Parts: sequence; structure tokens; C-alpha cells
Amino acid sequence: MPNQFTFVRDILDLGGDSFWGFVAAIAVWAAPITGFVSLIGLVAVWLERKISAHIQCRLGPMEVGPHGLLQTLADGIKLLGKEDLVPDKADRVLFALAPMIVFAATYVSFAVLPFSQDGVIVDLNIGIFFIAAVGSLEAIGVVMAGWSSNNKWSLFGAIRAATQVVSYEVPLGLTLLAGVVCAGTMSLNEMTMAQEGWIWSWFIFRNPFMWAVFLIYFTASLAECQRAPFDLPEAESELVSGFHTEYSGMRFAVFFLAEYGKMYVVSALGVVMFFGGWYSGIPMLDNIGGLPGNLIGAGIMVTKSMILVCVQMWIRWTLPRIRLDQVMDICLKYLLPLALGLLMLVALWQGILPGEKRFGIVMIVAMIFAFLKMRTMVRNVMSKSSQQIELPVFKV
Amino acid sequence: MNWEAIIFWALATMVIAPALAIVFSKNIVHMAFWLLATLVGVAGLYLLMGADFLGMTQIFVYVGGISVLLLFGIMLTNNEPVYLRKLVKRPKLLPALTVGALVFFVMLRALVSTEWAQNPVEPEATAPALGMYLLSEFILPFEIVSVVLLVVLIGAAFIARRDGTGDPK
Amino acid sequence: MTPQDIASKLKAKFGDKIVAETLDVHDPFCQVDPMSIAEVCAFMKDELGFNYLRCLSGVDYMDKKKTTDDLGVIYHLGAIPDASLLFCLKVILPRTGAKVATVENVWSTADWHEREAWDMFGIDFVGHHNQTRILCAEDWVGHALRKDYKSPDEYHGIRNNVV
Amino acid sequence: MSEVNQMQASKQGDVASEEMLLNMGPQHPSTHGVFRVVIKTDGEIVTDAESHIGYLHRCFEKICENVNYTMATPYTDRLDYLMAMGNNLGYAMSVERLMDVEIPERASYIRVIVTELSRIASHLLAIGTYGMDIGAITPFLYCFRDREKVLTILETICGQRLNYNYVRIGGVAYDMDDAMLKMCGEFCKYFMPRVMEYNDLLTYNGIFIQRTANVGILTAEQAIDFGCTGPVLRGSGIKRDLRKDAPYSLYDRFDFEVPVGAGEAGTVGDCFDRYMVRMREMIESVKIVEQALSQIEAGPFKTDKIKAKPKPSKGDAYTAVENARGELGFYLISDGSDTAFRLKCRSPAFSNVSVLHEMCRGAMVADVVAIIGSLDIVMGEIDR
Repeated sequence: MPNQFTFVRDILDLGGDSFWGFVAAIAVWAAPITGFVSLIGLVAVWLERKISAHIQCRLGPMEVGPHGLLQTLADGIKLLGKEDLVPDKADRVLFALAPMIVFAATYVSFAVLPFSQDGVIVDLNIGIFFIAAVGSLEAIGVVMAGWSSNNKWSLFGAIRAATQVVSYEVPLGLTLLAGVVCAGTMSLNEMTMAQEGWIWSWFIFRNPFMWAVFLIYFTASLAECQRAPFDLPEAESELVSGFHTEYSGMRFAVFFLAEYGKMYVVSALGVVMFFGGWYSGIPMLDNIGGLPGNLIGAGIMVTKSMILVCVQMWIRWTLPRIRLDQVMDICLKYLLPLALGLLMLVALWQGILPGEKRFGIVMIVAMIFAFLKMRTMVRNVMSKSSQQIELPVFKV
Repeated sequence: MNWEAIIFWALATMVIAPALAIVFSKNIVHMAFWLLATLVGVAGLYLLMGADFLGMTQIFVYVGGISVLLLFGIMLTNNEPVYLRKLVKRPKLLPALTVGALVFFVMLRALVSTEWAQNPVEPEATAPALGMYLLSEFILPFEIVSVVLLVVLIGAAFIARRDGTGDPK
Repeated sequence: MTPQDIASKLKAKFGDKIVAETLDVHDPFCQVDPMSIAEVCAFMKDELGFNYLRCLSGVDYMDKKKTTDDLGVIYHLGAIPDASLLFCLKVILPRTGAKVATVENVWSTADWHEREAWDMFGIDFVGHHNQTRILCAEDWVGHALRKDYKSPDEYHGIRNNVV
Repeated sequence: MSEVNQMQASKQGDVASEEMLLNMGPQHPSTHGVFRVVIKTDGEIVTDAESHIGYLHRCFEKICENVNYTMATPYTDRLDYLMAMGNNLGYAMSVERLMDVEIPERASYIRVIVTELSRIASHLLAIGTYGMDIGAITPFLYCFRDREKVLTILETICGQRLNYNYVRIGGVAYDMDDAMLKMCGEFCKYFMPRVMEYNDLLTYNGIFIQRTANVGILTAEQAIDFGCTGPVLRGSGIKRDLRKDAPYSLYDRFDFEVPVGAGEAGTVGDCFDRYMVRMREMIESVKIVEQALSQIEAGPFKTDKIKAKPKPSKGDAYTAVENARGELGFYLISDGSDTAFRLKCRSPAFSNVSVLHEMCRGAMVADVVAIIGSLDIVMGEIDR
């Protein structure tokens, strides 16, 4: 059992018993995460621009590098060179501290995210709980930023963020619990290993209720990341920019980096919980082992996560923004009871058929069928919901 | 001095110093943020002692949940930074000292009467054991606390309703 | 209802408060005594169905030869949805101390229109609840649409009239 | 002392108050120009609002008293700069009415075509920016894609994209040739299916309906009382369109509907109804353009009875046209010279926005944005 350690000790043990060894261990492990977070930020911002552009019938950045690949880098350099503005009468210390807290909250999560079988920095036995707990720290940074800016719009953003994040932690926690029930562990690595085998052993297929849990998880994680349609804390048409209205230059960039980092973290967590982590779903490919196996695993893991990140972007550029009371309604009236009920069903199924993986085949077939029928289904639902707004003149 | 001691003293400072700052700070929002630092420090101490689940719960519940709600309450009710000195016009010294002394006595008593482990044991994962205890030996207290929380939840929702309809408009 | 009917009804109701009537022009109108305009308008709205104030214009009648220096307020009344119901009321006011009763209690839209007339012509609408400048800045001096208005040479350090 | 000043006065020394005074604008992404609303909020709920205008004031009416009638036409472009053709038309018609001239039929047809195209462009912008106010950024770019096509047509006709100065006193500035007419026809064919695309993107979107239905309800009585016209009034369920009720130009020759709000998603007069009215009006405009294209015949495009410096006879007249935002009226007093003695512009958005504080009361902060967007204001004509 590799994970019978606790967090602090696990890190400490890497550097032996001496203090400086401990510091060195931290530095050695921090460097790749820093690089990875920055890289994720760069790629995700570029992706966001490109995806939004193609959704909106335009090209997006095209000038800097091939297809504007280096645009984000150029913008980052521009932001670095900007004047570090602090509004008059702002609370300077808190103002400076806020982006750091937001970033740190995201950054620390990467410590327990598995990339491949051996590619995890700390395989914490409460990994999933760790991510949830640390993720909730982000709200503190947002509130701090909003309050210290001495701007009423920022304060509004902060209040909204606080309301939203604290509320959505509950359904999010319940969906995480469903994952834990399926895997029987809170360690992310063990959770992945529980999904070894063919593609139908992934939790989303294996347990007939997990896909619904995934939808709830995804919705709640959108709210946790403050992404559209839950981007109320920074609603640009209402609150100008919400909590980061007054931020500029590098501090603003740090907020941005944290946002994209967080998007990756929740997506990766979703992949681990529902989509078999670094497993490709083909046992031959997963059993390679060694360095190549780990590299393949890391590639699969990052690809899966980035696909989910892209779905988040897709949603952002498609849907309008929800109002605050509706956000709370969705959370407390729908997601919370649903998540509770699903948790019970997932546990029941797990109790009846603990190790059954073959059910996944049925689910996959059903899902493919549903996907093929989706177009007509969506149309039906749409026409049903729009029956009350039947528009005769639009029958062109 | 080994790293454990260094980290312990750092965390201890992180608990004590903000706690003092809370007392002496004048700005109520600053107090809330100092409280946060204290809570994070306590969580660090838990982690150092090998109570990983407890430490994370501390962060999840107190730092991520309760403190945010605290800040939320402060910010929603006041749009200006509020200074406690204005709120408490005449500090009531005697009751304050009495209550403080009582709490101190209780904690001292607990400190003295506990049998502390002399030799540090190799820490283990605490989450499974906690789960087993909660659902077997301590199931009754666990359930009672749950019911109490439910009552609180319903009560809060009831109080928060503006009129009889529950509709904020 | 022809303009003739309206004019005669007004005359029958208000007598000599209707100062004059002209019906053979593009917009037939009655000239009304300034302080009675509110009750005339209320009558027009309640009895004759003019529920819609289309336009309220201030006018400075001072021409180049300065044969007259009156101010005026023109009320173009209409009805919704009956678009054929049209009439016009005019009041003529002296240049100094131009006072006219407010009609904001008859049609709420008159609120902003009267504020505009005050802002541009300095016409005092007696009884208006919030007669402040609406288009110009609050500390602006003078009323810009009066014919004898001279734009200020300087406003908060911004120079004007510089050739 | 204004209401807000009183609010501010009562705030002092009242630390524990829960109400917050928010200054929205004059620079704010959702005020559609330099428009300022001071809102008093209790948490997220707006308890009171007061609008402040005048940041774009340039005294258009005074300018018109100083230049002759022809020279004043370009200034009318700048009123409602999103539907400049309508402004030109209203102004030209008010002068023509004082002069008692008939304009050639072809000129009238061209006027109708360009005005309706301009109306489509204006409504497209209104719908697009409205989506953006609600948080949907993508429909905005789809609307702009099609607005671009309208602007290209108008640019081909008169060389300008926004401030056309095309409809002149006595006719139009240039004739439309067959290629231009064909462009218009092709646009009509292209545009009809696009409307369904907007519906899929925005109208049928559950979140959009949630955000706009039952929000900012304007009752019919309120709308009339505050002099609201155009889609704002029609959204409240009142069938009033000057093109139909008091047909000017050639509008009595065309067959079109006047869409009104029917509370399809919520209550009559909510933001969704106003949005839907605009959506449907675009269809009606396309219908009008198509009919005009089929009826237009060769002929002169301006009357020769009007000189370069028109001198209307002495008199006054109030002439109104149905603009994209409602009844655009020009009250013109002529003293017989070549310069207007007084030109008062009754701008629709001025009256429409004056009802804002009534609609905002009790709404949420996010609703204020939705309400302002649904009024579709253009500061150019509010501040004049």
C-alpha cells in the first residue's frame, strides 16, 4: 500500500530527515507543477480564443505564430510589462495577497492530481477530499480581492462568489462521495486503478447512475470555477469585471492563470472519477508499463482533461448567464436533492453488483443509441419547451 | 533542531500571532481574515500530527465554508469598513474576564487530565477508521448531530424568508 | 371627433381660459391660459380620451427684429391606439418669469419633457416635483435654446468661443 | 433635492444600513452609451433607481436653428445613429409637409426600402447586444454578421455605412440601380432562414427565457402614461404602429402585420415580449422590402420643385414617423426663411427610458441590465 502516508510526512520523507532536504524536495516537485500550470494556462487561453472564435464565425488570433499560437505568450509579456496599479484607498496588503491565495488554492491541487501510474507527486490517501478542501480556499481569495479593491462592483462580485462557491460545494461534495463509493477509496490513484480494463469498466459506464452524477458534477464544477453560465462573480455585462475589476498587469494574469488551472483541475478530477483516469480503455495499451507506459498514460490523461476543458469553453460561449437567485435555485432545489438521491442509488448498485464491469457494455450501447437519437430528442424537448412560445411567423 | 520542530514552531506562530491580531485589530473584515490564518495554522498542526482527514476537514469546513459565510455576512450588512471600537462603546471588563478565565480553566483542565502519547507513533490513514467509528460505535451521537443540523437548516431557511411566500421578491 | 368639436367642447367647459383657437393649419390648436393648462389637459385626457402626450416643446418666439419676445409651450396630444385623435395646445408666456402649470400629474412622460423645457428655455413649471436640469450639467448657466443665449466663454477651465 | 441626494443624505452616520448606492455608468458595459443609472440596492435587489442623461448632449436643436434646412439633414443622422435612414425620413417629411410638395413615387419606394433595411440593421444590433447583456456573447456576432450585409447594401446605395444622409428633402440623394435592387432581394432571401438561427441561439434558450420572462414588466397603462412607443409599447400588448395607424409615405400599400407582445413566456410587457416584438418586426420589414421591390417602377428619384435651399412657408407642423425605437417626431416652426425657426425633436428613446425607474424597482441587479437592454436605447437621440 503506497498511500498509507499522510500529506506532510509524505513530502517530508522525500528529502530525508534534514530540513534543507525537505526544502529541496519541495522545490524539485514545485518546478514541474509551475511549468505545467503555466503551460495549461497558455494552451487553454489560446484554445478558448480559438474555440470562441470558431463558434462565433470568426478566426480569432492569427498573427502571432501559426494560427496565433503565441498570442497568449505575447499577451503575457505585455501584462508583465504593465504598471502595477493599486486603487487609491484600497487595502493594499489584502489587494496584493488575493491573487496569490487564488492561485495557490489551484496550484496546490496539482500536487495530488495523477497523470499516470507513477506520475503523481503525492498519492494522498484522501486525495479527492484534499482537492475539494483546497479548492474551497479560492473563494477566500475572491472575497479578499473584491473587498480590498474598494469598489462596489468588486464587492458585489465577491459577495456573489461567496454565495455561489459555498452553496455549490455541497452538491459537488456529494458527487465526489458517489465516486468514492464506487471506488472504495479517496486516493485518486487507487480510484483510477479501480477502473482498469476495457472501456466499460470506467465508472461512468459501469454504474448506471454515474452518468447522471457526472452531469451534476460537471454543472457544480462549472459553478465552482465561476465559468459561464455561472460566471456571476465576474459578469462583465453587469459587474464590469466583478472581483477583478481593479486588477491589472501581472496580478490580473495570475487570476487568469488560476482560473484556467482550476478548470483543468476539475476536469482532471472528473476524468479520474468517471472516465478512467490515465487508462485508455484498451488493456493492451495500458499494460505497457515503464516509462513509455507512463508517458502514454500522461498523454491520455491530459487529452481527456483538455477535452472536458474544451466542453467548459463550448458551454461558456453558447449559454447566457443565469441570475443569482436562479443559480441558488438550481443548486438547492435541483442539484442537491438529485445528488443525494443519486448517491443512494449509486451505493445501492454498488452493494448489489460490487465488481460487475460488464454492465458497462449495456450502458455504452444505450449511450450510443441515445447519442444517435439526441438530435431528434433535443428538437423534441425544444419544441415542447417552446410550445408556449410557438412562433407562427417564424415558419419561414 | 529538526524540520519537524521548525515546522511546528512556524505553525504555532501562525496560530498565535493572527489570534492576537484578531484581538487588537480594529477593522472587522481584517479580523475575519486573521481568523482565517489562525484556522489554516490549526489545520497545519493537525496535518503535522498525522490527522490528515481532520486537517482537511478543518480547511474544508472552517476555512472554505464558515469563514466565507462570515465574510459574506459582514460585507452584505456593511458597505463601509466597520471598526469594532465604534460598535463596543464601553467594554465590559468584568464579564469578559470571567468568561475568559472560565474557558481557560476548562482548557487547562483538559490539557492536564489528558494522557499524552509519549512516543510518537507511526501515523496511519485516519479516514477509514473515522468512518468505521462514526457508523458503528458513535452512530447515535452522529445521528443526533445530523438531526440537530437539519433543524438548524430548516430554521435558518424559515427565518430567511421575507414574507410568508418564501419568494425574495 | 374633428378639431372643431374638440375646440367647442373646450370652450364650453373652460370659457375664457381658452384664449384663442386656430383650426385651419397643419396642426389645429387652442391657445390656453398658462395656469389652467393642467386642468385643460386633465379634461382632455379624462373626457376626450387624449391619453398620450406625443410631444411637449418649449419655444422662444423672439424673432430677429425682436417684434415679440414671448416664450411658448406646445403640447401635441394624441391617443393610443386611436391614431386619428390629434390636437394641439399652446400657451404663450412672458419672457421674464415664465410660469406654467405642470402636467406631469396628467401624463408621467411630461416629467422629463418639462425638465427639458426648463433646462433649455428656463420655463418654470409650477408644481413639478423635480425641476432640475436634465440635458445640461447641473451647474450650467443660462438656457441654451433661448434666442438671446450666449454660450459661456469658459466652463470649468474648458475654453469656448475661441477663434 | 433629487431622490438620490436624499438617499445620500440619509446615509450619513448610518453605518449599519443594509442599503447600498450603486452608480451604474456613465461608463458601463451595459448602459449602451454614456448613460448613468443610480441604483439603490438591498443586497442584490434594487429598491430604487434614478436615470441621469445628458452626457452626449450637443444641442442638436440649436444647431438646426443656425444652418439651413439641407445642411441640417446630416445632423439628424447622428440622432438615432443606428437607424439614420428613419431620422432622415422623418426630418425630410416634416419639411416637405410644411412645403406641401408631393415626392415622386420611386423616391418613396426607395425611402421605404432603405428605411426598412435600416430597421432590420437596428433590430439586429438590439437583439445582439441584448443577448450580450444577458451573457450570451455568440448571438451578438451572428447578428453582426447579418447586419454587416445590410450595411454593405446601404453603403452601395449611398456610400455611407452609418450616417447616410441619403433621404433628402424632396426625394433621395441618388437613384438605386437594378443591381442594388437585386442585392436587396437577395438579402431578403438570405435573411429569412437566419431568423430561425437566432431563435435557436437565443429565443428558445431556456436560460434566456428564464432571464427575460416576467422581468421588467411594463403594463400597457404605464407604457402609454410614460409616452413609450415602438417595440416597448407594442411589447406591452398594444397594437400601435404609425406605419399602420397613420400611414405615411407609401406604407398603406404594403401588407404587413404589427407584432405585439402576448406574454408568450411570462407576463405581457416583460423583457421577453419586447425582444420578441423586435424579432418579428424584422420579418415584417423583410416582407415590406420584398413587396416594395416588386412594386417599384422607373421614374424620377427626387422632385424638381424643391431648390437647393428650400424655404417652407410660414407655419408649424408636428410630423412623426415610426422609427426602430418608436415614434420619432419633428416639430418644425418655419418663419419663411431658409433656416428653421425652431426644430424640436421628439425622440422615442427619450420617453422610453424615462420609465426605467418604474421597471427597475424590485428587480435584481442583473435584471436592471436586462431591462435597459430591452428598452434598446440610443444615447444619441436621448441626449440630442
